[in-house]
Amino acid sequence: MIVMIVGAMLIYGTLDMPKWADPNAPAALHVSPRYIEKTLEETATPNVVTSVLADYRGYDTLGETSVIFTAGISCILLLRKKKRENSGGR
Amino acid sequence: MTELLSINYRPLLAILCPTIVSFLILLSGRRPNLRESWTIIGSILLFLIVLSMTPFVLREGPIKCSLFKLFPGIDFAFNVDAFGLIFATTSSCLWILVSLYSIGYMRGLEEHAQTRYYFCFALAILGATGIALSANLVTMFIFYEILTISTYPLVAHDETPEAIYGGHKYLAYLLTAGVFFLLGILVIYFLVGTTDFNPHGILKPALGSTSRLVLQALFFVFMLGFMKAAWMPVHSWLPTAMVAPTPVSALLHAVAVVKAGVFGIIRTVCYVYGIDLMHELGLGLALGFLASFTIIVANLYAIGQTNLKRLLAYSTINQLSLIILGAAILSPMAVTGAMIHIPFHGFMKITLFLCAGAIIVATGKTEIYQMAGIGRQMPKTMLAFTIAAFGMCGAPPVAGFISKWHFCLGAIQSGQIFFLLIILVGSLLDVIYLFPVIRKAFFEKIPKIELYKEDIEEKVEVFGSEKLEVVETKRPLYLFMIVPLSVTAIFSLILCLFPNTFHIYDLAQMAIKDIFGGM
Amino acid sequence: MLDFIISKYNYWIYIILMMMGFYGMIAKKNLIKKVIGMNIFQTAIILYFISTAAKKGATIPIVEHGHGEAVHAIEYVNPLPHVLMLTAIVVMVSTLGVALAILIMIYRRYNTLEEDEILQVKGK
Amino acid sequence: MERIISHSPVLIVVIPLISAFLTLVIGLWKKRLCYPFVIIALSLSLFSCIVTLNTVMKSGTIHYYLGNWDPPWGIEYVVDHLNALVLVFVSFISLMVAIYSKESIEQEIPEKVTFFYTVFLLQVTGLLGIVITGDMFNLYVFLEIASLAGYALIAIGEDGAPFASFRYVVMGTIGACFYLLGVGYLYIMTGSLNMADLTHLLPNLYHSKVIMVAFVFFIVGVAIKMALFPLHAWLPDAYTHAPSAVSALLAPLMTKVGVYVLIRILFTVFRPEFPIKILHATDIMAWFGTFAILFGGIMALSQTDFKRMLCYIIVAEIGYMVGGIGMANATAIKGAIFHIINDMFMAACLFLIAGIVMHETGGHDISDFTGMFRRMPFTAAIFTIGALAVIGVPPTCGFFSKWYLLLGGIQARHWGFVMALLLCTLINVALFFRVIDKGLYVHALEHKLEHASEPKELQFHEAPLSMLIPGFIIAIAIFLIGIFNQAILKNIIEFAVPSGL
Repeated sequence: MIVMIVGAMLIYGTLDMPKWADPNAPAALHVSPRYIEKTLEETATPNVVTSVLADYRGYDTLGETSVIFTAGISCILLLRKKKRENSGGR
Repeated sequence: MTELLSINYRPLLAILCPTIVSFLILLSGRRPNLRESWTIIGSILLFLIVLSMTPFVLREGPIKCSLFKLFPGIDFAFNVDAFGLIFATTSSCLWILVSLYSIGYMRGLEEHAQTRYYFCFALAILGATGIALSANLVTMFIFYEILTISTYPLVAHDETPEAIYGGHKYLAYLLTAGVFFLLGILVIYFLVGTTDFNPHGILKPALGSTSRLVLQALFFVFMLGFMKAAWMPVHSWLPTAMVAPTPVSALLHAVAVVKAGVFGIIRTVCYVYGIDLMHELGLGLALGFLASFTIIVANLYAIGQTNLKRLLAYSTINQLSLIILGAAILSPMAVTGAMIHIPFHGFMKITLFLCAGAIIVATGKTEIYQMAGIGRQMPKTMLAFTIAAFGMCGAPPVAGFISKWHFCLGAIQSGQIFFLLIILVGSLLDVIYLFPVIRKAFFEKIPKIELYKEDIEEKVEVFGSEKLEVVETKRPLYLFMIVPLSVTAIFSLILCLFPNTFHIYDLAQMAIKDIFGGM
Repeated sequence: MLDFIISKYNYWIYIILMMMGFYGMIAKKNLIKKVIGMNIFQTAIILYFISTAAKKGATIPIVEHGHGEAVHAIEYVNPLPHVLMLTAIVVMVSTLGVALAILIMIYRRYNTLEEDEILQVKGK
Repeated sequence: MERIISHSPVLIVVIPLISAFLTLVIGLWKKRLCYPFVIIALSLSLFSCIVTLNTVMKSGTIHYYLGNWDPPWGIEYVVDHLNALVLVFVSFISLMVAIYSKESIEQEIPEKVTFFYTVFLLQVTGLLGIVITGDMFNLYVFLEIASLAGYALIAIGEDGAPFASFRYVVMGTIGACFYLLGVGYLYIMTGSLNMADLTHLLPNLYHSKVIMVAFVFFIVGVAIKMALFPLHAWLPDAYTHAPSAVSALLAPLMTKVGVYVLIRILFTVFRPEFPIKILHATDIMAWFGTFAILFGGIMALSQTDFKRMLCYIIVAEIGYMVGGIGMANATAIKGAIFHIINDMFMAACLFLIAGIVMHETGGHDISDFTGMFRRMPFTAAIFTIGALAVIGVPPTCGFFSKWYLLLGGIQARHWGFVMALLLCTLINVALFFRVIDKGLYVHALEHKLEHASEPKELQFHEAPLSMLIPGFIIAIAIFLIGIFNQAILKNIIEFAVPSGL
């Protein structure tokens, strides 16, 4: 029921969206051209994805790394105790 | 330092005094003598501070002292005017006496948690003083809440299920009242942008923008906010709260808490709404009927009581409504009466309560029917009781006479004969329920069986005295109790002969002049 | 009409995918299935983002021209959503990891991964 | 020094992040050094928050471009009055909880101290990052850091914790994904991820269906994160079973940061007229707030577990804030922002107490408070202050924000909200005096126990200082914020209220 409502809303939202793969969609026009056109000049990296990932939005990537780190530490934090108990018990 | 002592900071000092004392009490909890001497010193100091402001206020008008801003247009401010001083003087003066008395009472009964008791007591006085001196509704609300919360542990002091029930009831009523009060303040702030007290009222400008009905409804929101005044039908917390130790009932439920309620009502009537607006909205009449209803019904209830303290509680309800009625009549004389009845009734009622407490400590008796012949056991106590009871009924030469006289004159002045009748009938009913107690105490003999079987045995245990004689001066501890209650009784007399003691009458006159202007 | 459908179909597909995941998360009683639903749900969002990047006739965003030549944005797909999704995938994996770690803890404690049974054990 | 100050915004986030890595290293080397190191790191972070706030108050909003890329291409940090204020208090509360956590962690999870502190710092990093960033996607990343750390921290709690935490994972992921979807919908229509940029781009698109759907997803996503009724179901379980230091960190901060994000999206990303005039979303929020207050209050009444009761109180408090935002006038929003801060302090205070009681008695039922005033008078005093603040007794800070919320409610003529607030005040009275009674009246109990000839220890048994001091500081802060509320409101919150209301 909730699923249906949410789905209907999402579809309703798509009605006003630009056509798929439209080169003139706003998403393609506002920010991204600069990435593509200036990437060589500004970052000397032909792969635009890399340049954005590591340079323009490098801070997101730092965040991403911390997420992985968090997850890793969390797993240790969660699973460590039992192991020790088990090994102690054996 | 000298600046701190200047007159402008006097109200601040008055607030700080009980605050500091309360913490000193808390710190010296392990040493009862030190703890209690803090209480006494603090109370005397507070009384002196309050008293020292009186000549200045009489000479040069209100002392204003603003500390910091609470909200735009509302400061945390004190404004010591004549009316506030009456209340402050009353409560601080009685604090001294009740502190002395508490020492006797609490030690006499070997009560537990005495540190908590004195701590909360000092905080309650802080609340009462703050209410008296505050300059606007919000400041008043703050102290009002302090008073409510700090008295809660006092009411439930015994920690028996009944006491805790009484405490809960007390808290439920009064905090609900606080919520209404807050709502009223908010609406007023929303309507006129200020909550400062003004002798001519502050709500006048709102009449243009809102309908009369809103203001009338607002008034009743305020009345609900002042449930502390125990008007009927929201009175029932007061008799229940009588489970508290007697000094608490005496100070808080005959003086500080309930008087804070009527004080608030008079403040609202005269300083927020203003006499003109009250007339215009016809609220005086409505309030008057409410008070009249309470007077009559409370008196009828009182007649049916057998527990002395509960009887006194209903008597309080009735007298409080008398004060409200005085304010509701809206004539200068009647409002004067209302104002001076606050201290007068305070002194008389506290005498009655202190006597009741002394009886409990000395004999353990709480019911009226047990009290036959007690006048011979405790002649001084019962003499004080009699004086105060006369005062309640409005008989000269006790203080109650003066204020009742003013009420009656006020009612005649404004031509409201109905209210005059109510006052007279009320006094008559006072006689009906108070005099049997006196008669029982002095003129009835103690039933022999009871005397030999129960009373004497108990007395042997508790007081080491075998004969049923004067018990009130047997132990030095009782001096702490007898002295205060004699003092209050004497004051009740003095206040009649010289109503201007502590400038109370002058202050009232001055407040009236402010409120009524040229009338 | 057909044009309309064609122009939107991949958005709709992602919605269908997402709703499957969402249903799995809400309605399934098995905790592992919930996690799987969660993953489908997240993947759908990735699909959505990536579709926003597409441009007709464009190629992957790796600049082929040498230095000095002008680069036209129209020739390459939008790189930004790709970047975002790289981050999002990592986040997703981390979430999955933590979720699985918690599941292991639950399993150790209750010896089951059925929600009903766990609630029964807890109720006791 | 000048240069450090100019970089203070980024230091706020980077300090805890770097020290999280370092904590792990230090912890593996010497376990004991972890705790002082965490304290130092958080103090530094707090210090840079204060420096930032100071700069903002002197010279207005700070824009900090990470990596020197201009927005909207790079990521920027925007610190205005609103988030500078929230930052200071978030870092302050974290520091307090960190100081406090020592004893309780050593008691509850002794063998994992190092990892605990690492995740703790990451949690703080996430929270601070959410607040400081000016980029929609960056916010999502930090949201996930905070959430992941939160899931893990909750799961290490007592018996029911992993299951509660799993529910939180499911709900939290839905919330985060909805948020991400909202970002995607905005992106497809505007092509930008920068908040300031979006503010300029969006007004032309206000009537687009995509934007409307995006808005709804933002709201729902954030509402899950901040546990707005009826999406609160994960909260009581999760915070009840979490270790006490964790619930003291998460309960005050996580939900409040959610409210902050809500304000940001509602009034910065979108202009105020969009949610208010075009969608009328605020009206709906006002009612949700009202119901949240009532529901939270009533549910809290029926709890016997103290922590659980606090959780439902938080649900109600969130209702205050959302309702205040829903009033959509300057007064109420001022109240809502002020209440964010106040509620941080009140909730922190009460959860600290819950932790102390648990530390001393081993449980967190209301019955564990028996005789508290006798056994641990200082704890009891702090508790009383916190309770009075939640009830809204002046001069504690709770009264003042309630005042603004009520005044705003009256201005908006939204009597339902006003009544709910007043009623909830009374419910809180009932709630807390039930606990205070338990703590206060021991003599009757002693009496009973004497008869049962089962003497119970009611001796002086105070908590360790490292737990008491943060409690004291917070309790004093509750008073100070109340008394100096005008200073805070005049100098900071006035500017934080969105223009155009």
